[in-house]
Amino acid sequence: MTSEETTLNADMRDLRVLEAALFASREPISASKLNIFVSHLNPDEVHALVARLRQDYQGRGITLEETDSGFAFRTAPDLSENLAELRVEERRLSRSAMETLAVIAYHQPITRPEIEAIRGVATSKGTVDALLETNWIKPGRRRETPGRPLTWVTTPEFLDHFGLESIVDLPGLDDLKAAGLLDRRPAVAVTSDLFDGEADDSVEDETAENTSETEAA
Amino acid sequence: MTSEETTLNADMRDLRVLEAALFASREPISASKLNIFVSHLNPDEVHALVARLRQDYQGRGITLEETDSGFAFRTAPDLSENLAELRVEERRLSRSAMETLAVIAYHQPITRPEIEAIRGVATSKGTVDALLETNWIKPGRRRETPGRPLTWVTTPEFLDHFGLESIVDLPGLDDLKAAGLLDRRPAVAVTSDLFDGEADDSVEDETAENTSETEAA
Amino acid sequence: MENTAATLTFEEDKPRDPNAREPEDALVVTVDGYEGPIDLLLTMARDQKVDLRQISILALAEQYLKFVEAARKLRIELAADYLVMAAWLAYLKSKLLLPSHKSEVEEELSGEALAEALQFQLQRLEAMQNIAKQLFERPRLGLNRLPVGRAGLTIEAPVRIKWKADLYQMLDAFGAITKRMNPTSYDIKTWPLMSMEDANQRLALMIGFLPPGQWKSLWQALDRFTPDESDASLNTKSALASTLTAALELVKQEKIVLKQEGLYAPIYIRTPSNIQKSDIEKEPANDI
Repeated sequence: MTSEETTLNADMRDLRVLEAALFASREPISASKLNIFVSHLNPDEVHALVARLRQDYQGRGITLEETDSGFAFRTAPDLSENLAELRVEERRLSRSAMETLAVIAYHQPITRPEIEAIRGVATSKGTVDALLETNWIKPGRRRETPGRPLTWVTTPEFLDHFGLESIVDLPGLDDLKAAGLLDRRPAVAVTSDLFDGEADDSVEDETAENTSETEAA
Repeated sequence: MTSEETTLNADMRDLRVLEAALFASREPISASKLNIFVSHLNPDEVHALVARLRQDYQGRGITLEETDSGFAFRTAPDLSENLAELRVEERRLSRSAMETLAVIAYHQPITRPEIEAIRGVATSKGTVDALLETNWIKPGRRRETPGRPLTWVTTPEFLDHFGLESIVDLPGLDDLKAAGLLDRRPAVAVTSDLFDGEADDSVEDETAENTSETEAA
Repeated sequence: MENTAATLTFEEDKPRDPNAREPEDALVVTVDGYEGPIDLLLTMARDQKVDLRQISILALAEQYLKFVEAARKLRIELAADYLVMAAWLAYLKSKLLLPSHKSEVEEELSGEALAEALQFQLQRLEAMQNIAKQLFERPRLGLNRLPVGRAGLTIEAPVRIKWKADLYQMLDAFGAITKRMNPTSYDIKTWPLMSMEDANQRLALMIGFLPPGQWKSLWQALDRFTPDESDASLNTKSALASTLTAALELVKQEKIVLKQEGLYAPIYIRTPSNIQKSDIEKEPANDI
C-alpha cells in the first residue's frame, strides 16, 4: 500500500471497488455478481483483480476466501483464539446429526433409507429437522427409481461454514473412495459382489452416475 | 501490505489481531475495548498499531475511521456510486406470508379461496403484496370454472432462492413427517392412526397431480 | 476373514451354573449413548484395539450376544433393532462355526460372506464417524473464521430491499398449517396395548433393518419380535396378537413367510428366499 506505483495504477479504482464490495457483504459474492460492480471489465479481468486482492491480503488479519458460492473476506483462522470475544454462539449438533451430515456430505445425493443402511439405525425424528435448520442440507433431485425417493445434498452454506472450496475438497474423500468405503448400497450388496458377482446393475450404474455428478458439482 | 519490513515486524501478529477484530465487529470498537484483544500491550502501543493500520489502508477501498463510538472500517466515500448495488436491506417474511408461500408452493396452481381454506384464515392484502414483492409468486392461468378465478404459482426466482432444481424436489409430506416438521400425533390414538395414514396419501396424490399441471403450464 | 478361521473354537457354551458368578454380570449393560446396534458393535470392535480389517467377527458376535443376554437378565428392554441384530449374529455365529454346512436354499450366502458384509458395514460407519469428527474440527465460520461485518457503509443511495427466507422456515410453516388444520386426537388415556400400527412399524423395522439376503433361510420364532416375551401382561398378549396380524399383512405383501408346524406350535417367520413370486410358491405347504 505504501508503494506509489500501485496507487497510480490505472485499474486501482476497480480493485478498490471490488475490495469495498467484498468487505461490505457478509455473504460470499459470486464472480458474476462482482462483475456488476465493474461492468466495463470482462470476467478474466475481474478474476485477475480478485487474484491480486487475495495476494494483497496474504499474511494480513483477514483473508479472501473462495467457495462454490463466491468470494468473501473472513478473519484468518490462526487468530481465532484471540477473537473468541467476537464468536457467535455455536449451534451444537447431536452426535447423530453430525454423523448424518457426514454421511450426506460424502455420499450425496443420498436417500433416507440409504443413510439409515449406512448408519445401521433409523434416523430419529428431528435429526433431519436439526440439519435443515442449519441450512447445511437441502433436498436434491428425486431419484428416478420406483417411488421416486427424495435425495439429500449439502448446500453452499455447508461449504462456507466448513471452509471448503467445493465438495471435492472434503477431507479424506479420495482415500475413502480408494478404500471402497463410499458406497451407498447395503453392506451385503457391496461385499457379495466379491462372492457371487450378482451385483444389482441398476444401483451400480446409478452410483457411478451420481458420483460423477458430485465431482462435477 | 507489499512492504517486506511490515511483514517481518515483531508485532505483526498484534496488528493482525486488531485488524481482524475491527473487520469482524458489526459495531465500532473503542480504544479501550480494542486493548482487550491485545491485553499485553499498553494503550499507547495500541494507538500506535491503530495508526499504522490506518496508514496501511490509505488509498484502499476501505478506510479505518474514528468516530465518537470508536474505530471502524468503512467503504471509501468516493466509491459510493459504484456500490449502490450493495445498499441492500434484508427483510424477512412474516409468518403468514411464509405460510401462504408454502401453500402456494405445495398446491400450485391454487386460487385465493383455496389458500384460505387450507390455512383456515383469510389472507390479508399485505401478505399477497409482500409475496408479490419478493418475486417468488406470480399469477398463473385462470381456472376454467365459474367465475374463472385467478390461480397463483411460484416463479423460477422462487426455485433459485430456495436452492431447488424443480418444484417436485420439495420434500413430500412423508419427508416432512420424518423430519419431525409434521408431527401431529401428540397423544396416542390407537385406531385413528390408520385412518390418518390414508388421509395423508390422498393429500400427497393431489400434490403430485397439481405439480404435473404446473410443469405442463 | 482368514483371521476368523483362526479363532474358530468349536466349543459349546458351558452348562449354566446358577451359583457361579457370570462374567457378563460385570458387563455394563446400557444402550444409552449408542446410535444403534451397528454403533454398539463398532464400539465393541474398537475395544478389541485391532484394525477393523483384522477383527474377529466371531468374537464380536459372541460379545454382542453376551451383552444382549445380560440385558435380558436385568430385564432391560432393548429396542427392536438390537434384538434383530442379536438374532442375525446368532445366525451368523452358527454359520461360521459350521462352515461346511450345506444350505437347503440355493444362493444362500456363506458365513464368511455375511461376516465380510458386517465388517464392511463397520468400516464404513467408522469412516463416517471419523470424518464427522474431522469435519467439525475444521476452522468453522463464525467460530474460527469470522465473517467480515458490515461496519456501516458510507453510501448515499436508495435502499434496496432483499427478501430473505430459507427452506427450513417454509417447510416449518407448511408443517404448522397441516398440524393446525388437522387436529387429530383428544388426550385420552389408552390401555397399555400394542396397537396394530405399532406392531406394523416394529415388525417392518425389524424385517427391513437388514438388507435383503442377510436373512435367507433364517427362521425366527414370532414371539422374538414382541417387546418382552417373559411376562403375561395384557400388553404382551396384545403385542403377540398385533404382531401376528402385522406379520400376516406382511405375508400378503410377500415380504415375509410364516411357518407353523402344528396346532398351537410356535410360529416362525423369515424373509422369502427370493423376491420372485415363484419362489414363494415353492415353500413347503405348511407355510401360511
